[in-house]
Amino acid sequence: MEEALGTTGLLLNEPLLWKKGKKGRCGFSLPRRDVEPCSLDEELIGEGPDFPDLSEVDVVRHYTRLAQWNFGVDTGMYPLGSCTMKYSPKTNEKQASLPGFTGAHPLLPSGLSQGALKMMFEFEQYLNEITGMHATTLQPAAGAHGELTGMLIIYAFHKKQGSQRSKIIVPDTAHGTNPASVSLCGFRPVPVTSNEQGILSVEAIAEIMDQDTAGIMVTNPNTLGLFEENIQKIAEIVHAKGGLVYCDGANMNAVMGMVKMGDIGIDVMQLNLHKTFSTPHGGGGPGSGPVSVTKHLEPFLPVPRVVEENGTYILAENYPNSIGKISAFYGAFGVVIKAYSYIRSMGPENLKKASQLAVLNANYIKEMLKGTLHLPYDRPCMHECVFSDKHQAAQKIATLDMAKRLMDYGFHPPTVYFPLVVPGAIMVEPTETESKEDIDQFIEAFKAIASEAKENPDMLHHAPKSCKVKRLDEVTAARKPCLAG
Amino acid sequence: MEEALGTTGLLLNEPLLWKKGKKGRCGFSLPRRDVEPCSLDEELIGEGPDFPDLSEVDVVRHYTRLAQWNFGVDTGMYPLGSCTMKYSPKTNEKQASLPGFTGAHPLLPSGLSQGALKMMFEFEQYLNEITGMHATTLQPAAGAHGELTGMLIIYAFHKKQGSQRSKIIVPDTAHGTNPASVSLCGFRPVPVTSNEQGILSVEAIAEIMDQDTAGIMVTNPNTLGLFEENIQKIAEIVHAKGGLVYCDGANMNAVMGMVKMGDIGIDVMQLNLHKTFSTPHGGGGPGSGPVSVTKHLEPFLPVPRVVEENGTYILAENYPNSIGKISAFYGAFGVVIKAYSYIRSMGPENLKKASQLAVLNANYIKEMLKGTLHLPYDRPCMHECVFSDKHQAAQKIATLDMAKRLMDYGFHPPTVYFPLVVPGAIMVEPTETESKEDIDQFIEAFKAIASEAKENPDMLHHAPKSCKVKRLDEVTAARKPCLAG
Amino acid sequence: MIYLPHTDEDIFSMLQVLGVDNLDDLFSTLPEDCRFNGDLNLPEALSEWELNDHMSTLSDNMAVSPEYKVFLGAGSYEHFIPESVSYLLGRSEFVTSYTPYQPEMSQGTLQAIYEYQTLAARLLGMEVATASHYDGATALAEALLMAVRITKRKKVAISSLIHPLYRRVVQTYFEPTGYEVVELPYLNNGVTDATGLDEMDDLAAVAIQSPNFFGCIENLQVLGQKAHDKKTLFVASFTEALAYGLLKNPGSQGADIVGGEGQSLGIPRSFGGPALGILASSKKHMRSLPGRLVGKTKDLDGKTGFVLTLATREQHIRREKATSNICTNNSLCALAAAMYLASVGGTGIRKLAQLNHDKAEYLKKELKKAGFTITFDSPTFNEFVVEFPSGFEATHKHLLEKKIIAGLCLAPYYPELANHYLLCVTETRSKNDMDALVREVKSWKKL
Amino acid sequence: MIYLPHTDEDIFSMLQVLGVDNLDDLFSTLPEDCRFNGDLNLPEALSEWELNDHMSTLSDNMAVSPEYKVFLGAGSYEHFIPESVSYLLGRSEFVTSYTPYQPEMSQGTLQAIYEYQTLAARLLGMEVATASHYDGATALAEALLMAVRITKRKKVAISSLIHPLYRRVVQTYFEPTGYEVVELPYLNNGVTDATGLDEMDDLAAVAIQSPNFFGCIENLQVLGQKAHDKKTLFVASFTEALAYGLLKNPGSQGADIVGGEGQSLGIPRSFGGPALGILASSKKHMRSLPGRLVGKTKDLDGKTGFVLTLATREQHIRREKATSNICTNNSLCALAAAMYLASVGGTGIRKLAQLNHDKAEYLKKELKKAGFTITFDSPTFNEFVVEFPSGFEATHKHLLEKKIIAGLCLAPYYPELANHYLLCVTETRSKNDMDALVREVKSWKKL
Ligand SMILES: Cc1ncc(COP(=O)(O)O)c(C=O)c1O
Ligand SMILES: Cc1ncc(COP(=O)(O)O)c(C=O)c1O
Repeated sequence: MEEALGTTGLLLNEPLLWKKGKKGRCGFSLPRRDVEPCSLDEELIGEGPDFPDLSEVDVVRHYTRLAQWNFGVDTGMYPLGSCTMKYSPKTNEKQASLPGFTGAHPLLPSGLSQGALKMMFEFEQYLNEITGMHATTLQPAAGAHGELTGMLIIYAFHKKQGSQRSKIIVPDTAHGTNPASVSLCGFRPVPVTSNEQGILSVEAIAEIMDQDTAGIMVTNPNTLGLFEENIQKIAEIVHAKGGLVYCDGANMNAVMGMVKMGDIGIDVMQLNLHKTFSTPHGGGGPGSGPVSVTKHLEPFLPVPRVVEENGTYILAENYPNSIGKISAFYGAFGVVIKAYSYIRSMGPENLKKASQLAVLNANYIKEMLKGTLHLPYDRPCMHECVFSDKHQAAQKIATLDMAKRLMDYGFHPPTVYFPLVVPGAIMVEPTETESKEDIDQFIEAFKAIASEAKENPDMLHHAPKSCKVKRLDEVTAARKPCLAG
Repeated sequence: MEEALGTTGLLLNEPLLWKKGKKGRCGFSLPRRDVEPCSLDEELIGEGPDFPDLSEVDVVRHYTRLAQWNFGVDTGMYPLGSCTMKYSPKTNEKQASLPGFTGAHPLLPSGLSQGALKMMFEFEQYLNEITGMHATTLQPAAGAHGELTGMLIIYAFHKKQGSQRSKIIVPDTAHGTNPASVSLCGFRPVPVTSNEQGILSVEAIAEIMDQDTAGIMVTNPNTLGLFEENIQKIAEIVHAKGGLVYCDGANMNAVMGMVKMGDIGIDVMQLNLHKTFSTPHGGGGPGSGPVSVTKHLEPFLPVPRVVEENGTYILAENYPNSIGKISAFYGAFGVVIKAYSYIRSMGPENLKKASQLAVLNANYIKEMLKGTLHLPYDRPCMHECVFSDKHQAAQKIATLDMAKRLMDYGFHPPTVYFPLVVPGAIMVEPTETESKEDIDQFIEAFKAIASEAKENPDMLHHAPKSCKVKRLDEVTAARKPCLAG
Repeated sequence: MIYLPHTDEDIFSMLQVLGVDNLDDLFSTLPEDCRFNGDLNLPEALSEWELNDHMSTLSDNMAVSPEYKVFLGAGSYEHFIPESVSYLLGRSEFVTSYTPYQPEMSQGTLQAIYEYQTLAARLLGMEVATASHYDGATALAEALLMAVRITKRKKVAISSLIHPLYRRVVQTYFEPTGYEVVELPYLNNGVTDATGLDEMDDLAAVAIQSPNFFGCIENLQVLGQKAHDKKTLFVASFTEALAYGLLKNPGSQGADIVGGEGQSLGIPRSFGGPALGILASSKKHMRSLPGRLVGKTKDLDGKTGFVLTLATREQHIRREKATSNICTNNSLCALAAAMYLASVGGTGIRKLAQLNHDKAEYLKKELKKAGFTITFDSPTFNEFVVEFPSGFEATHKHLLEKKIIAGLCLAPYYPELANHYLLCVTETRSKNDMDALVREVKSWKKL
Repeated sequence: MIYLPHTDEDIFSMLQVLGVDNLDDLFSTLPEDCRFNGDLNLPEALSEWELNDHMSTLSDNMAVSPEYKVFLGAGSYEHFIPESVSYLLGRSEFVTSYTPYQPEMSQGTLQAIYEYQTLAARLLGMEVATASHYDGATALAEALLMAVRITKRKKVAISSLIHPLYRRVVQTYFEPTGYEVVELPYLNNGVTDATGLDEMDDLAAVAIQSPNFFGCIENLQVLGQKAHDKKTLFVASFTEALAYGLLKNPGSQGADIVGGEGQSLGIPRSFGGPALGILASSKKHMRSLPGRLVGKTKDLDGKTGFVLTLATREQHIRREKATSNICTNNSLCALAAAMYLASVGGTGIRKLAQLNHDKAEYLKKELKKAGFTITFDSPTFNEFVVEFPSGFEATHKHLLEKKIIAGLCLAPYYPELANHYLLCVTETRSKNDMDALVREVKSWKKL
């Protein structure tokens, strides 16, 4: 290996905002007053918020310094499993900042917002094509919000059928949002265990599917990075008992152009634009979680829907079976622009190739590291692979120690301790935008850490050593929460 | 003092560009080919440059990592004397990136470039007003280029008078560019020493000014941060002998709205927009060095000039005495936009206030640090103050050691070893955009370093310790130059 | 493709390691009948330059300031955003990072969000604010569900002057839960009629928006007292956060939970999203809050740092027992709000809010002078309802051609308010804009 | 004022430290008669929002792509610039730093400029390139002065097909020095007529631009040989750097010094500036180069790093004996070029250059077909000269109304070439644009 990737250098400390500034400064150019002052009833007036007063340079330095304490995909590899931290193309940011988009009021007359409506309409078509579904709503603001939307649609479907059902089957490999969405929608999640291959068996589903079960919620590819090979049979069983199949499509990055969910028995699914379709994660959001459905579920989609009428686009409200509104307006329009730009830039061949390369990268890492880390399911994976810390247990080195140590090597750690079915899980999702060189460097780093685990376990317990702060005390943070200054 | 400003944290190493990439990648979206290929004579075709092939993410990470190794005004205080590292407002960047400006071809018909021409015309008026001069050219690309332009004007003036003169008086406090500009223009610089107060005496000039001297080039305020109090008398002497007075106006940030150079005997001067008028320095440029002249020198200004005719603006070439062209087009138009935006945002009162606060900040630092550092000229200063390392000499601590140590404290060092008249000079120019808190922190840091100089001189010799690299070997770099990879 | 770094050679050597012949063979675990063997029917790839043209055309097809003079508020407000905020928000260390699961590498986001939580809490007069929610409507829905969880009561009352679209989202969230939502009517002066509350003993929460959808300022103090008298939680909502630069905040008037929209605070309208759901509560209820929370802590050396905390409320730990399913939130919008509030400052926000108020009052006055009726006489902030002569719909359309958007027609939301329009004036509308509006509506009135 | 952080209280306490009563008293060393006691007569301060409006109005008053189809080159070229480059170039660590005098704190700029120097040198086939110069014209002037210094000869010959504005700058620089500049005429096929060189023995340098101002590719090899035969330094210039993605570079053809313009490499036209002067030479002459140079070195721990070097050539050390007076250069433009070249890459630049060539050939062919004369038959890159029928000036004006800018009229620069126009086609002009141009000039021709 050449020079290691991680090193240290000068950063600047920066106090909390309200420890800066002086009363009377302002970092905002106050508009000229062109009307008379006009006083409001004293009774209604508050004391004014206790904010610091800063100049523009104070603000600029504050956030410039803070930014430098952070690590993003633009800094380096960020192989957080299940999060699809692919590169977010810069041109998408530019498109989303076009003045006609950023400046648009959501309640503009439709005649004055054709650009936005056309884009939304086309984008829904693209997602229909990619998922093989019939219709799509862009209103959900994130993946979990899409899940809730999907559950609400399932609820509305059964209600419309006149049969109220109380349960949803949720496999043990499900993302935490799945059971939470299920119960937020008033259903009871019924757990089901995946088999020794890490996927759902037909039998397990057949055993628990019944007439009181509204459906199943399956992540496919699942959170072990494995394709649910029995999905069609499972869908048949669920359908036979009158249930619906929900697919958590957050992992769609593995199978674009390879699998159409609509063709394999899925009734409703969400996509995470902030994963599969390259929109940046912004340190936690905003995302966008469109929901696509088959034809028989279309009547239940949220309103308004974008509809084309003789070449013009309108927002139509008149869907009596709709679940209603799930966001105040139309969801994360600004995020959708970026995903739309991505699909238009990639085109059909490159979308498929992206999935293929994402799977190639994951399998390559799995193969190269399986001698070093324990690999609980040794089979071809999809877009991510899941290891565990079992081999390191003897040295009392846990997943967390290795994760923290990776920082010193200049990598963001993978997702850790998830999925829950693998104790001490290390879930690596490189995505297709990591080059072979970068992946090789990551593999080298992990191997080096595994050696350190043997030779110098204490160093790992104290890792990271390069970051601006040492390992942080999360326990005390939770025990004595201090959530505001 | 609270938590120190400087600390360390994770940075990423990054190899040279050509050590990255793989043949066949591309980070540039190649435009669709809509014409037939058409071959060129083989004889004319080269091998193609030996550039690496990188993907967009490769490029983005490369420069993101490099950026993080750098320190700018947005990171923290950058009190480089003579460089006026004030805050560069973000809105100016936005204005300069408006598509009508960035996309404009310089040879557009004037009817199709009224926006640019109007802006240039108005900006010249503003500079005339600020300098008290009669006419301005925006063509010089930097301060030194302005100096050259000024010298060329002086040359042309004398030539037109039919008297060829060979010398220009240049004080010892002059910026290095001054004598260099003088000799680039074929004049011989005649040095003159400043007096014990750090300024030029009338007598010294009277002694050397003669009929073979084309003029004098004086930086005012000078590089000791002192106002040339005898400037009017000096100008009289020079004028009496038929000479002209050039003012290096790079330090105009001290006296906007306080002194009009045109009123005190200056015939020609340059302004550094990248200092006084807040345009960012870009790691070394681009700058812009407009030259302003009195009425009798106007005929010699470079062409074309922006002229108003009945409300429309044209580029006029017809100035037979003009020195000609000094840039291919009109100078750093994109930089001028920023300076124009700055003047419009500040307005007359704030420009004056900026100078007053710049002077306040410099005097405050001078006063607060003069117990700690040797202050060779203990008098009220203008926008900057010059210390030396004399007090630290006993501990074998030189200016350089303290400068390097300041980095660990989170500050960019001041200008060092300049001006040459002060051995071991430490030239501090805070500018008006540093707040009292930030300045106090800087003063504290310097005091702490002075203590360290006594207690732990070795640490200073090895400073900096926080930066990505340790102290660099500049001697070997110059002895065995490696200028390309 | 410039986003895909793999050369053919890379692919070949990686496939070799895997002992596989081609990319397709990587998918051996895909059952044959699950495979889609066709080509996706999507438009061919555009170059960056074609995309620029295409998107500009779409963007140019939108009616926006400064070309259009837009007097629309109703939950989405045009406010000036400093270029410094836009620049800082674009820094890729903020933009391209994930939820800060690994705090040592994410202190920038974490300190910034901790600061946001603090500023949001201070703005609202509350003790704790979450790291963000999707938008005002979902924040309100979650606030109400939270009240249900806390009180274990199954019914909530919400004012009919809460933004109509927010109420619809609340309905959607409540529909499958079996909990009941009742609406409180409004009075002639444009504020909530809370007399019905006296009859309702089993309420988990009463929710009031102030300024309400008509722009009128509600007496939260009195309404809150009414709620508390029945051990009902008082939930405050808002769509125009800037109002609290001037008005008494909900916390000082007894709000237990606040859920509203922060788009006004430096976030572009962007056709309604992404937005910023602000959710705040007293400390007492913090463990019932949905969503991420950033807390202060120390590192091994005792140095201050920040982490995501109280995760046991959340889906990734608690799964079906979580306080909510939220995972991705609207963090970058919260960051924008923090940057904006840091720029505006305590002194600035007061002035800016006052200016909004004064401008709206100017328009109100001029419209009155011109003979139109200001429907409700309660004090307002920067929005108000005006009644235009019947048939104004045509005028409204004509004004669109003149590039004036003369407010929102209320009839679709409140059928009883035919010919009533909700007008909004922020600091971005000049006196000239307002005079032009008045002139135009007057001249059309005469026709 | 948002850029001035001082509160009144700050000012007061600082003045107290200085024992001074008010800000004016700080200026006690200003002689009374040097003071300006009036108020500056400048427009009142604009708010950020007023500035936005004002500047947009100015910007809207410019004729630019995509609204206008501009076929102008002549030293300023429209090329696509990736958004990634614009974003990266905007990072404030690059933008708001000074010349990297303190290398430990400026490694970002220094490594990037070292890389720029390398890429520029490779593009030109030279051994060393400086950190940047102001523009192509000043780089050429400095190159010629450098040749004078090296050879100690006092005369240079420059081709009349060097950009006319560059030649004027050279004249300006040379005027007071007493050194002589002679111009070489051009041949019927649009390249330099070097026969005169045979007579000139005392030349410091011969300077040739290729592709030259007419777009024609010069035979640098032959011209360079001629120069070297007389121990004259061969100076190459260029305005369209992209050409070397396809053409033989100057270094491989014997250039000793190269001075030209790099605007094509990712730098917006910006009405002509800031630009990028590229100045390169052989290693032999590196100590005679003007301007900054970045070199590789090691730190105390032996780790690689970069510094400004060979400073003894420069004004701040050498003062009047410096190789030049240059101090501030165009560093950020050099950085833009490096980012651009890194994005385009070796494979990409070849394809892009070929596309430029092929498009220009297409237009050439179509114009020929339409009956116009291509004046010079030497091969060209992306510019060429066409002769239009007399009276075309009016057509040119009419086309402006159709938003087509049909090239540059050569008559002001070459009076003998009345009705000749220099047309440029880069990758930004589509076949449609070209067809429209041909259609329009044809239809006007007929009138
Ligand atoms: C598999 C899976 N499902 C659902 C989600 C939830 O999506 P979001 O965070 O957008 O709400 C995630 C996100 O981490 C996920 O990885
Ligand atoms: C006093 C003075 N004069 C002249 C200059 C030269 O200006 P520029 O660097 O723009 O060429 C400088 C810049 O450092 C300076 O400080």
